[in-house]
Amino acid sequence: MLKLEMRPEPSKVMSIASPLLALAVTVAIGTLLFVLLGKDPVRGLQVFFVEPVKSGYALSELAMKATPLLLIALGLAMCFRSNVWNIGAEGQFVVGAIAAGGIAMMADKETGRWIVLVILLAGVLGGMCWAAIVAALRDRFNANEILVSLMLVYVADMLLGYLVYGPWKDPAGYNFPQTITFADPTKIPRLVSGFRMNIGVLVGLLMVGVFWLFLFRMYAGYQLQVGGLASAAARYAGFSSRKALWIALLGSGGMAGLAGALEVAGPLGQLTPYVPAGYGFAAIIVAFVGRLHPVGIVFSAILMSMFYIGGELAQSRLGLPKSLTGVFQGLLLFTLLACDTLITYRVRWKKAPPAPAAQPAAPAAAATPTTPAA
Amino acid sequence: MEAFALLLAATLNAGTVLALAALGLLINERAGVVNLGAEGMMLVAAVIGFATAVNTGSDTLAFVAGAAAGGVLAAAFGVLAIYLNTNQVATGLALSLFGVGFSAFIGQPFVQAKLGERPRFEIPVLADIPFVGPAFFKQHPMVYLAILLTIGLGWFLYRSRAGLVLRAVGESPESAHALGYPVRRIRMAAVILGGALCGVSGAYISTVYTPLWVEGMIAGKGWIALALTTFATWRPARVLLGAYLFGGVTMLQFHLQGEGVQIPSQLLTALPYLATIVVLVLISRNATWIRVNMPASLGKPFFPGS
Amino acid sequence: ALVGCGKKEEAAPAPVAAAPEPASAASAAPPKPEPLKIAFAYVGPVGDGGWTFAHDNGRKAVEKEFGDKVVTSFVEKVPEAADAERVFRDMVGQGNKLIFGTTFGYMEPMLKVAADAKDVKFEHATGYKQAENMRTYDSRTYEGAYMAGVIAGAMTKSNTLGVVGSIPIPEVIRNINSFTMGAQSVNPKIKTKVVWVNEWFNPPKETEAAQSLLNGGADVLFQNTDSSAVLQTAEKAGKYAFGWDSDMTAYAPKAHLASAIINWGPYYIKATQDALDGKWTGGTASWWGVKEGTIDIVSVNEVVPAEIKGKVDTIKAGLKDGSFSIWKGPIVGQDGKEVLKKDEIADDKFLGGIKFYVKGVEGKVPGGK
Amino acid sequence: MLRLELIDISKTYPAVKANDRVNLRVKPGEIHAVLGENGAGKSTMMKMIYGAVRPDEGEIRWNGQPVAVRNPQEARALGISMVFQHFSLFDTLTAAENVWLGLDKQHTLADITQRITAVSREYGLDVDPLRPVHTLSVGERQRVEIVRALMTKPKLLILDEPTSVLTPQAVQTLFLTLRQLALEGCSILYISHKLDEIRELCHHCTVLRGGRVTGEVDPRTETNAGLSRLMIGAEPPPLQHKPSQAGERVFAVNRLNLPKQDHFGMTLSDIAFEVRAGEILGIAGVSGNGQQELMAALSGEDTRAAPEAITLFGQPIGHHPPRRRREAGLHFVPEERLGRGAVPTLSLAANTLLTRTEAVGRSGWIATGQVSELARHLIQRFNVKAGGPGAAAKSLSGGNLQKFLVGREIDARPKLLIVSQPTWGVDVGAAALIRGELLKLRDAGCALLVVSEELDELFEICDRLVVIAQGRVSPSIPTAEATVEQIGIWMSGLWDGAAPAARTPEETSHA
Ligand SMILES: Nc1ncnc2c1ncn2[C@@H]1O[C@H](COP(=O)(O)OP(=O)(O)OP(=O)(O)O)[C@@H](O)[C@H]1O
Ligand SMILES: Nc1ncnc2c1ncn2[C@@H]1O[C@H](COP(=O)(O)OP(=O)(O)OP(=O)(O)O)[C@@H](O)[C@H]1O
Ligand SMILES: [Mg+2]
Ligand SMILES: [Mg+2]
Repeated sequence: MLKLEMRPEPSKVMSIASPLLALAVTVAIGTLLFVLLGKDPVRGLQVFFVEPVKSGYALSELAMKATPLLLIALGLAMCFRSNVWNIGAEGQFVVGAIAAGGIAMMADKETGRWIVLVILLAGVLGGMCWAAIVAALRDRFNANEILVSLMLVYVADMLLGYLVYGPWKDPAGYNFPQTITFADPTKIPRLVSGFRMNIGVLVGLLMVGVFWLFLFRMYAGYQLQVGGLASAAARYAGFSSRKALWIALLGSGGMAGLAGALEVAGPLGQLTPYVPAGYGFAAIIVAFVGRLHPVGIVFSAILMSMFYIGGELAQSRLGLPKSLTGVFQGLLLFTLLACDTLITYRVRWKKAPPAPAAQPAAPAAAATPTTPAA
Repeated sequence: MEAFALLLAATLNAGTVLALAALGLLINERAGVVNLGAEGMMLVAAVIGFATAVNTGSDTLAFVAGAAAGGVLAAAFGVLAIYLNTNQVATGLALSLFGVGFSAFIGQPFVQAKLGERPRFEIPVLADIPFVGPAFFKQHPMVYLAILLTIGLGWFLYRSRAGLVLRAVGESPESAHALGYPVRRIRMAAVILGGALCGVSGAYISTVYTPLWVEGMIAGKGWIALALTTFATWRPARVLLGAYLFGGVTMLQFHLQGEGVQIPSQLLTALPYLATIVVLVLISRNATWIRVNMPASLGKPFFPGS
Repeated sequence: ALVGCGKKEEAAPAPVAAAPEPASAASAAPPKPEPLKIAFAYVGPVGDGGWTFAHDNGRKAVEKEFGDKVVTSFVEKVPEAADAERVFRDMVGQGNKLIFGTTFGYMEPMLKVAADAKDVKFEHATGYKQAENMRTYDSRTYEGAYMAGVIAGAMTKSNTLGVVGSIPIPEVIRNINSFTMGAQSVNPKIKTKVVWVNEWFNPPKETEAAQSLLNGGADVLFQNTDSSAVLQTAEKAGKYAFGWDSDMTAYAPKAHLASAIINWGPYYIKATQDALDGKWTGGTASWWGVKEGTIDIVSVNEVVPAEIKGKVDTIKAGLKDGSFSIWKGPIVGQDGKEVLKKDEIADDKFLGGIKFYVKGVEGKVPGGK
Repeated sequence: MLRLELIDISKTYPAVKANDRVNLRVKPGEIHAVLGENGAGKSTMMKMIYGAVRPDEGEIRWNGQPVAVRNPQEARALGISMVFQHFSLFDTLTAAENVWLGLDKQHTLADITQRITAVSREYGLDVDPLRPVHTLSVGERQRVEIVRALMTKPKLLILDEPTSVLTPQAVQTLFLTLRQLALEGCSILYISHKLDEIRELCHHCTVLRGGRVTGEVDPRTETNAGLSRLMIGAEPPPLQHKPSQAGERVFAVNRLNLPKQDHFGMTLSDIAFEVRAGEILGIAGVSGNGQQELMAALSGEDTRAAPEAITLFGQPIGHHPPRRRREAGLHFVPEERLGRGAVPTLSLAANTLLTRTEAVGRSGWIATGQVSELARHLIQRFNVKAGGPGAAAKSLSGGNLQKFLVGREIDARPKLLIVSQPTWGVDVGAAALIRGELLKLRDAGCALLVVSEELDELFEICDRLVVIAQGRVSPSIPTAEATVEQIGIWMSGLWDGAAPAARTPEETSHA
């Protein structure tokens, strides 16, 4: 039977090969699925992997879709690395959007462009506040952050609902649940005219650098990760776990809030009940697929967006249902997780339990590299 | 009075849905495994259960099919999380994502399908007692089964040897392994059982609770069930009570709206979630209580070194 | 160039399938007028059994009516957020010349895309903003609600009706009011309880809301949500309810009193015809109802007394020929103030901005002052 | 006929050949020692006998019959029981439940509870079946393990390093029990690397080195030196131990009282001692008597102590967190290497950053080059066998990692170095090196505080000794004046002036 065996050291080769292998397996399953559904598999794959990148416009859309995922996932990666399980980024996204929207509503045509900065800042603060509730309850009462952050997603949705149906409703909007459309100066500047892609993309890439530096070059980032990897070591070194908790949650909440602000002041231009679009949850997967590494997350955010956009295209091009996107994303994540096992373990063919008499030892075992012994 | 009895009855029914799934999740969490895929498993089970009920006309078969579907998905999760040592949180989320998509995908033909006439249940004689009857004795058998299941699970965990082994595996897989218990196989069995119960709950929702199939119809109940286990500090009776409480708050908010209470409906809708947070905080304040009841290896992979 | 005619030997596209591949279609077929490409963006899954399902039936009606003169495709579950704009642009990019956006939330994105794609015709459901190449359409769902109310008023024993409300927008509030007014027209003692679930579509929640209305004494339910959950809850409890958007008799043969349905087909066929004929003009708003055949009440249960059925038929006929108006004064608001004076007939602007409950509806409009 | 015979058994782990064609012959009623340094393969061999690990090749014979022991249940069915080196108990379960889990099905819990009482009376092993394990002391926990093993009426009992958690007196009690068992015909496999114990107790001894059998002797006729030669191939080089020149008072603990943080802990009461420059103070004691709590309070991992209870150069530091204490010159090496002293998955270079922040700039920027340089320097200076600064901490063997960690702190030029279990689980060569380094540091004028459960080690390197028992600390005694017997008695909490409240520790109650 097949047995897993711990590698003496994680394999460098596999850590690069594993995502490729996972993608290959997903593509293989996808091809099979297309064939079963009676669709041309080449065309199917093209819709998912070529069309989303085939033109400047397509690329701009891809970047647009990937930006919130990237931003949120960066924050979550830091959070998960410090062993804090914030799975309520969606709620922080929404509250960030609410805060940003609140500021944007105050602007009028005359307002200066500086308002954009205030809006983004408000988004960050909004997300942080929502995450701070989680941090405070965890810190003070030891309440499980997974559940609290998750429950707060629903509460954030309701808060948004309350505002857009109530006090913030556009008076000229026929009682529809939406705020006024924000004045022009609040619009997030676009990068290329005609394309929706805005400076959020640059902010995202900048944050990749910031997070990379923070995690791998800053002492605070190091402390955070030590806390996540070995809490006893962090205590021994004197790294505060409370500080780590707060940094992780505020950081990831702030990033989710920033994404929310970019979304409402960017493509949306107003608050509606439909601000929550599931980015907060999808970003969890993006973070893991990117192996909690800022650079990896860039790729996984793009890949995830390709699935989303491909899912839309597959409907209009091939008549495939939207649900296929979820199936694909789930499969990709499954295979990726499975393939990642190969980084720290190797698969070995082992005979069933030995009979009473002697069995020759697996010859390969003797040839394996040994770690330096004392 | 009558209205109150009915509110109670509705509460029990709403709580049962959650209790079934949460009791299942409690089993696998007692063995040390967190499966965040509950929502996905319930959805797939809901559509499979519904399809079975449509095609066979039997609710019982629907529950069985739902359980099987939940079990199969849980097994897939188990292979990854238990045998391949993948991160349990990520794997569970992947399962949810997959389940949402997959159920919608295979469920397309059943969207407009309808079930045969829904039977009504009442326990003769008892159902006619004023107040008590409508409140407690006109329920689907599953409501009583959930209570029995809770009692049974309590007995199993705290009185039987197998239950002790299960708790031991969740407490210290290393020790259990050293004593010769097949840790991973036990965890696998617990995960599959947990998935099966989530499946029963999913099938119950699509065949009895809201007898229809539409995409995404579980609508977050899986997540609530997950919250309930922590909420109940992994004790079966508390899971049931927590489920009733949650069901009660849910029904109450509609009840209050119906009575024209002047509170924004969004606040009322958020009430169950806020209640969860409050109770969670109250429970978690007592760290010892959590430590004694929480499976110590919860969420941590175990890989036998031999 | 938009006009296509003549019969071809090829079969019409399969009903649910989307557009055949543009490339292969172009190369395989002999030169002929290109079919009109029509795209639909749906907010829900086609399988919701409610709103989106009804729109998709409209799309199928178009396919049936025009055969291979048209090619339709759709994208479902398009979020009412940033994604919508991309979907519309892609629809334009794919060569669609007539695009339907079937939910309110697509208003702003459609406006934006319409401004950049002047040669494409945009149709937006339930919105209030138009452009030269974008117009709006809606259905007078309140007419169906009113007729359902008439039946409900006659069938209730407790004089308490229950409504499961989705999202408190004017349309839904108008429906609740109309339903209540219909009921009061046969039974002045009627009270209506309302429970909001704050979602269009959440079957378990709808079930729970319905259950709590029943518990609270309502014996006939009505809903403005998208699933059949409310109806089925009534069936289980041995009470009555209505189908909404599409005919839901099959879900609950006993409880089902009637279905207030929307039939988007006629409007979609007309819009397509307009486009094919080159008569399509933007900037207008259509609000169709019983008169135009988009609203109807169907499958009235046998338990409904013949007298009431007759009354419903009279109302329907009145709506059809314009001799009957539902929103005709005197109409008194919840607070007892008259909102429409005697014999005053509400205009569409009035109807479009309803934010109050009429007398007899209990509770408060969410978000209202 | 032999009770147990292993013939040419081999077991290979990915990185090492843990057992290489070993042979073992155990007679009925024999107490058979298995001796070997760390990592020699003793535990692996025992686990194979107990079915917890499967041999790659070779044959096991039980009462002359070849058997395949595929899992511990089968082993127990044969009559083999084992007490693990690392306890296999479940904290939240009661003693009875723990015992029950180690037995096979047929009994009821009530049954077990009764039998525990009977067995514990028979062998003088006091166990309260209804207490949850987390409320038990380490000694009590071991008794639960032993009772669990005895309940199966074993024909072969395997004990893996049972005495590391016992006082010398408790060891004697255990020996009585074992001898009684042997007389009843039970064979005992006894693993230890404590030579005196083996010579005292065992009838026969198999010595392992590097996974191979290097000798079989009768320990009663051997000297420690002879056994040591068999075990490591040589005698360890003797340490250079110059007499100390104690200087100023560096560190003082006075009236340190700390309530325990949970059931699992120990309350510290009224602890007082001081350490001077240029001397090593040793803290002896059986594990679980408050060492962990004391170390946490001294290192700053636990800052609940009153500020003046702990002073460094006269400054109260009881409230200071670890980093402030390090800045003041207090460095600490914990006993757990992996997970506390080092982050297993991080590189050696990254692990230097836990306590060494020279490479961290004011802005919090890490100069990675400097970090690697430090790691390279430590590897070289302390002769650490490792793949380089980039090697993950967990890839190092225990002894090498310990050298690295002790080196990391020594290299920081501490004014006070606190070391917990400096050579725990470290092979003899590395142990000698570490002890030598500690002495060098002392000679350079540093104050050292060493906590160890190995009396031999303390006697070897310390200038003065105190004993910790039941969360209290004895007065200090110069090592030269101390005897093992006296320290042993003190380890039970019985020293002159020990607070009257100090109840008789359970470890000795059945003596
Ligand atoms: N079926 C078996 N055959 C042989 N040995 C077994 C068997 N089951 C368990 N064992 C032994 O018992 C020990 C403890 O079981 P362990 O926990 O490893 O089982 P597991 O690996 O969880 O089971 P699985 O076979 O499902 O992977 C194992 O190390 C193995 O040596
Ligand atoms: N599960 C395992 N996986 C890989 N290597 C192992 C495993 N268990 C033991 N080893 C290695 O096998 C060798 C023998 O280990 P073993 O535990 O048998 O030694 P030991 O003689 O009991 O030592 P100690 O005195 O420290 O208990 C060591 O090098 C050890 O690192
Ligand atoms: Mg060892
Ligand atoms: Mg050992």
